[in-house]
Amino acid sequence: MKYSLKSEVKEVRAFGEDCYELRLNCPEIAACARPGQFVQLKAWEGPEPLLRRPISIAGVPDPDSILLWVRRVGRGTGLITGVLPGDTMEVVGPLGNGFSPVSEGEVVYMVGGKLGAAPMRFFSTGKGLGAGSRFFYGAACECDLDLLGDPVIECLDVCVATEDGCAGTKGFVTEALVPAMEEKKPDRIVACGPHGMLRAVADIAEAAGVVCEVSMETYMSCGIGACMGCAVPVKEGGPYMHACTDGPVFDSRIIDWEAF
Amino acid sequence: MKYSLKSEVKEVRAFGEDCYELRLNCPEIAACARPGQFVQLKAWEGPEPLLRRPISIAGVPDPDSILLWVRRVGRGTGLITGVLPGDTMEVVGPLGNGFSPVSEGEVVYMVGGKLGAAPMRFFSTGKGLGAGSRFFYGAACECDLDLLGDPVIECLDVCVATEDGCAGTKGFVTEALVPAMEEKKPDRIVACGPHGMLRAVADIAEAAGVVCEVSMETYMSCGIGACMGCAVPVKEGGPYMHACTDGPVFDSRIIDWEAF
Amino acid sequence: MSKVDLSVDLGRIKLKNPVLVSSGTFGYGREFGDFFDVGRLGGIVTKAISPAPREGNPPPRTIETAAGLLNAIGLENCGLDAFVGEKLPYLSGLDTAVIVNVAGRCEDDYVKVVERLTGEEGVDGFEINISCPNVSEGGIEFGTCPETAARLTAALRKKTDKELIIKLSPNVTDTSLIALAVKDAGADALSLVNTYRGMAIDVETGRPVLGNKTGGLSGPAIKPLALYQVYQVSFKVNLPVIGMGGIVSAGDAMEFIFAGADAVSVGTANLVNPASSVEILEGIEKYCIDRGIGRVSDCSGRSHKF
Amino acid sequence: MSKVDLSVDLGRIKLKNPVLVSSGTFGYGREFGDFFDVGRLGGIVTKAISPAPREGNPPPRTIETAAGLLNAIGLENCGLDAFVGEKLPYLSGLDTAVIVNVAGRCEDDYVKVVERLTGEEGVDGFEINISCPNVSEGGIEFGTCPETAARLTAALRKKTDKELIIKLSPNVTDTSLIALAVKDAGADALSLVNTYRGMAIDVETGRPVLGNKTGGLSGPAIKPLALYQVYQVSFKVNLPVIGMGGIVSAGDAMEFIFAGADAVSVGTANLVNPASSVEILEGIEKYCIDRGIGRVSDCSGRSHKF
Ligand SMILES: Cc1cc2nc3c(=O)[nH]c(=O)nc-3n(C[C@H](O)[C@H](O)[C@H](O)COP(=O)(O)OP(=O)(O)OC[C@H]3O[C@@H](n4cnc5c(N)ncnc54)[C@H](O)[C@@H]3O)c2cc1C
Ligand SMILES: Cc1cc2nc3c(=O)[nH]c(=O)nc-3n(C[C@H](O)[C@H](O)[C@H](O)COP(=O)(O)OP(=O)(O)OC[C@H]3O[C@@H](n4cnc5c(N)ncnc54)[C@H](O)[C@@H]3O)c2cc1C
Ligand SMILES: Cc1cc2nc3c(=O)[nH]c(=O)nc-3n(C[C@H](O)[C@H](O)[C@H](O)COP(=O)(O)O)c2cc1C
Ligand SMILES: Cc1cc2nc3c(=O)[nH]c(=O)nc-3n(C[C@H](O)[C@H](O)[C@H](O)COP(=O)(O)O)c2cc1C
Ligand code: FES
Ligand code: FES
Repeated sequence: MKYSLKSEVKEVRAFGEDCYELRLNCPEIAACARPGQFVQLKAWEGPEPLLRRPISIAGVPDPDSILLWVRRVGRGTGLITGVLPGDTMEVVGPLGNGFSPVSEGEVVYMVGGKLGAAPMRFFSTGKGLGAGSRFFYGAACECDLDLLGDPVIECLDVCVATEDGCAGTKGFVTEALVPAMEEKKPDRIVACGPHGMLRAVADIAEAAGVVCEVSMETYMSCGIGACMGCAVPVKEGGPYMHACTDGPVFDSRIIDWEAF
Repeated sequence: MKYSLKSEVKEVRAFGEDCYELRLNCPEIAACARPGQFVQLKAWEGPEPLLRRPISIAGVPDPDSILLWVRRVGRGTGLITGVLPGDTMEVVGPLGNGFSPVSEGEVVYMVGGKLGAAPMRFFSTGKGLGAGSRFFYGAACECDLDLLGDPVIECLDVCVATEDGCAGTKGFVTEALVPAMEEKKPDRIVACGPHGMLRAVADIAEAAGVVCEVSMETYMSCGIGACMGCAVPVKEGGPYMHACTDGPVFDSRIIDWEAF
Repeated sequence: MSKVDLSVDLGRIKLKNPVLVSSGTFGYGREFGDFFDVGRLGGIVTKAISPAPREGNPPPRTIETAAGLLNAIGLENCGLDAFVGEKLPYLSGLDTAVIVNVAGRCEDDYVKVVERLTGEEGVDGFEINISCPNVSEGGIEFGTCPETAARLTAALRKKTDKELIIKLSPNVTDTSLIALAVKDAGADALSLVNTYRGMAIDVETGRPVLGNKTGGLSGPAIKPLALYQVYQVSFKVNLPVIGMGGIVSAGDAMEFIFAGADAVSVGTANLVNPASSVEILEGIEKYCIDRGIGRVSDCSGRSHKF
Repeated sequence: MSKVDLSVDLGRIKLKNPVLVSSGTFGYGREFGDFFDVGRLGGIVTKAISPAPREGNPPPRTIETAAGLLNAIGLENCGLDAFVGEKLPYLSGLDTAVIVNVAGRCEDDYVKVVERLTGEEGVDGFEINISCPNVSEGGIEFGTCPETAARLTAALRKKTDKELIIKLSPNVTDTSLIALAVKDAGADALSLVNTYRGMAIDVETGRPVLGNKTGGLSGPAIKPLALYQVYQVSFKVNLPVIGMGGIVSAGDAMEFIFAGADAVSVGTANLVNPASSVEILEGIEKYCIDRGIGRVSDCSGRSHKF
């Protein structure tokens, strides 16, 4: 079931550079949201900007709420992060397929680049994750490290890589992932982040013969499978699949990375 | 000289129903503004709404500031009245011709309907107004009476008419103007307000043989004489004059009221 | 029972109310079932159906512009067989008119779809898309030449007794010439408008943003243009008109009806707010009640009286 | 000295930079003198001039739409004599190209204006408005038929050796056909686009809002449509193009240049922010400097390479 609701903003908290944590009151969505799913948000009146903005669900902190991590990158996210507690926002969700459920004891390497950490946070709260599961976090610089203070993230076995080397491994998150894979292969990799990162992670997984699920960010219009706008080039099951219904989570092996 | 400036909002004060008094810091405009002139305001980013909004100058309370009275009627005025002290706003002005200067000792009846009182307020601060000058204020109901508390208006000889009869004469402002005209004819009438009111005032003035200047509100685009959009049908000097350059103040006799 | 008669007459079919949803913006109906009872609508126009499945254009396929949306989906659709097998059963079960939007590369393509579907009970009519700006062959060529449009209409008319609506392109010098031609060839109604040819360019690279390079513009940005088309064509051509282009509110819908539309269709707004169409329907009813209008169809064409 | 070569070549004239201001949105130049040194612009295109003064359409003449502006000014202008006597002296004194936009009801009208002004030193060229949607005769009829447009162009070519720019209407099936016709008839450059036919309707009464009932749409809403026209026409027709339609920022201007425009023209934006044009000029220069582009004209048409 999907819902289209007006939802009250319960909490707004700035973190890192240009990032905001929002807690929205929407029990209906909280009740059925799965990790990897997203919502479509509108926090303004009128036709400018026209479309809602897709944002991953970062968690369900209590039965009434969903948690979102939003980076202010343009007009839409500027308006979304400009809300105050007590304001209302239009929310459609939960949308998309989400990651495959965790099987009991499954060891999963979660890889998140910047705010790609949001769905990872939600994923990590799932029951049954096996010991040895780890969270690989790719950051650009110091200010991206703020989110490691999140109480859910703090409980994970976190492995950090920073592009400027200010913390953890210096370089991309794959620099941290490769040695870990050599040490111990997980049952699955799940990843969310910039396109280049996803592709690199997919290569590593494929080379190691490990199943890898990636959450793809594409330009979206409706988010509900109505417009066919969110085509993702795939190698199996058509020249294209659709990020908002077949995805945003895809088995990394079917993505046609070249065609993107 | 006209200016296009970013101007800081110094004060915002709500009054009446849906009305706001704004004090903007713009010394350049304050230095040369004349009563009856207006400014074009933009208090938002982006193309929605597209055009600036024309607002009369209600006064120059100090050499650095202009005073505006704005009623929230739609999107544009909603955004304009939603600003906070410290915000900036884009201002073009002063625009339009303004009322003719006051000659020493000239007795003027100033007629304002609702926020048509704004240019009257400014006009009344001009030097040389003769004894016997009066301000006729047309209000709909109690909440419109708030602006009579304004320190400049308070000093005037005010004559109020309210449509619901809650104060002063019951009815339109002309109900108050007619007996006053019978009592004593002024040297000039100046008026600003709804179209119907202006037309009625013009008729009274014409019947009494008194010069009458009306400030016309038309739909405006540029406000600076560039687009020819603000046509006002006139009986002399063309089929049309332009509210933003030839007006907004016109001799009431030249207006072609039928053609509006 | 509503106090307002909302029904509208489109020639061979009558809709219970004037609100349709536009092809390509409402999937095959089911996508909206979570949000409201889609059977409340006056009608549903499906995504374009072609004889064989079409894969559509490379991404990106949509991009926002000022108050508008550019799209170049490229008529991706499941094809005739899958439509009948997988989509039609759901649509047939709804208490609303089902109009199949038909796309083709050549006359034969259109004929195939209409021929096959005219016998399906669940199908109430056809909207012939001769105006898609986003495919290289077919589509828009049929929409720019009166003779070609008329020939196609006549061919389809022979194949079906069901409602035959021709969806016109606004990208022509005079839409009413095409409208007159298809009327004479047997069309029952007109849909106005499809999208306007447009494009977006990446300011960093100079590269066209859409995978297809160019696309079609929809949404509030085009409303004044679409209103004009409806106003002109409904004045010159005596055929029912389904008006669309940037309708996002009941007020917008009423403006189209005043301009001369008999029914209206909600497109891009569905993508922004999935319940737009039914909210617009409720708004139209309220508009009429508030103003003592007993029959919405009495409003159609009122703008022509001025 | 700027590090960027901003000059552009329009055939018979060279502009010192690619930023013009559009006819009807910049008065006769003087209106903007308070806001910036208008001599900094690449060129000024005047309000349309007709042989005799024109009074224009009844009000309302403009109305906002979603990210757009509808206008039906009706070519109000002071006429040829007053232009020469009162407006041209100011314009002549500026260090910028002065292009006179010419409107007419018939061929003779256009010829009269060009014939009279071609000898005026202050006039650098003509932009022939065969595309105004807001007057009942003349204007747009010349813009919809290639033969008529070519005949008019040829007649004017005989009368002047100055820059002859034809301003095309986008309200046609294929703009490039008209473009090719006027090129062969001797035009030096094209202006693309004039406004799109549109209208607004009062939702309370059903009455068309504009005094003229219908009007022309400009502003950000039409930018994707105008970009498309420039992209198509500049690809098919080898003539300098002045691109316009919804330009409000330097980024917008660069997109038109990438699409194939040689120069750009700022219209509606002047009405919103009187200094838009010069801010856009500064923005283009900064864009080039930041990216090491030595000559802005090198960017023209880059989108065609993809
Ligand atoms: C399934 C999904 C989940 C997402 N989850 C999150 C999240 O949890 N937190 C978060 O901060 N962001 C998330 N995003 C990205 C977010 O949707 C975009 O940043 C946002 O739409 C940009 O809107 P804007 O108006 O602020 O920027 P715009 O002004 O529209 O554009 C600013 C920049 O953002 C880029 N952009 C626009 N749309 C997208 C998009 N859909 N994806 C990526 N880049 C885009 C533009 O190309 C441009 O460079 C997600 C996107 C998708 C598709
Ligand atoms: C010279 C001049 C001086 C003015 N001075 C003042 C003033 O001092 N204080 C003040 O509150 N208002 C003043 N106005 C009116 C003010 O400009 C309009 O109320 C405002 O433009 C409406 O914008 P909006 O976006 O809020 O409303 P919109 O959403 O645009 O429209 C809301 C309603 O306002 C009407 N409207 C739109 N534009 C105008 C207009 N230009 N004039 C009248 N009605 C309009 C619309 O038709 C509509 O019914 C003045 C207008 C002019 C022309
Ligand atoms: C994403 C998208 C896909 C569309 N697909 C089709 C289509 O398959 N067939 C068709 O006739 N029109 C199609 N259209 C056009 C719409 O049906 C409609 O005519 C147009 O968008 C104008 O209405 P609007 O502004 O309300 O969206 C599509 C429009 C959009 C936005
Ligand atoms: C108020 C107004 C008046 C106009 N008058 C003329 C005119 O007299 N002659 C002409 O060729 N174009 C005229 N135009 C069209 C503009 O020159 C320009 O082609 C069009 O507005 C598109 O550019 P824009 O979106 O930047 O405004 C006018 C446009 C507006 C908005
Ligand atoms: S965004 Fe519309 S189908 Fe995916
Ligand atoms: S509003 Fe543009 S000329 Fe008056």
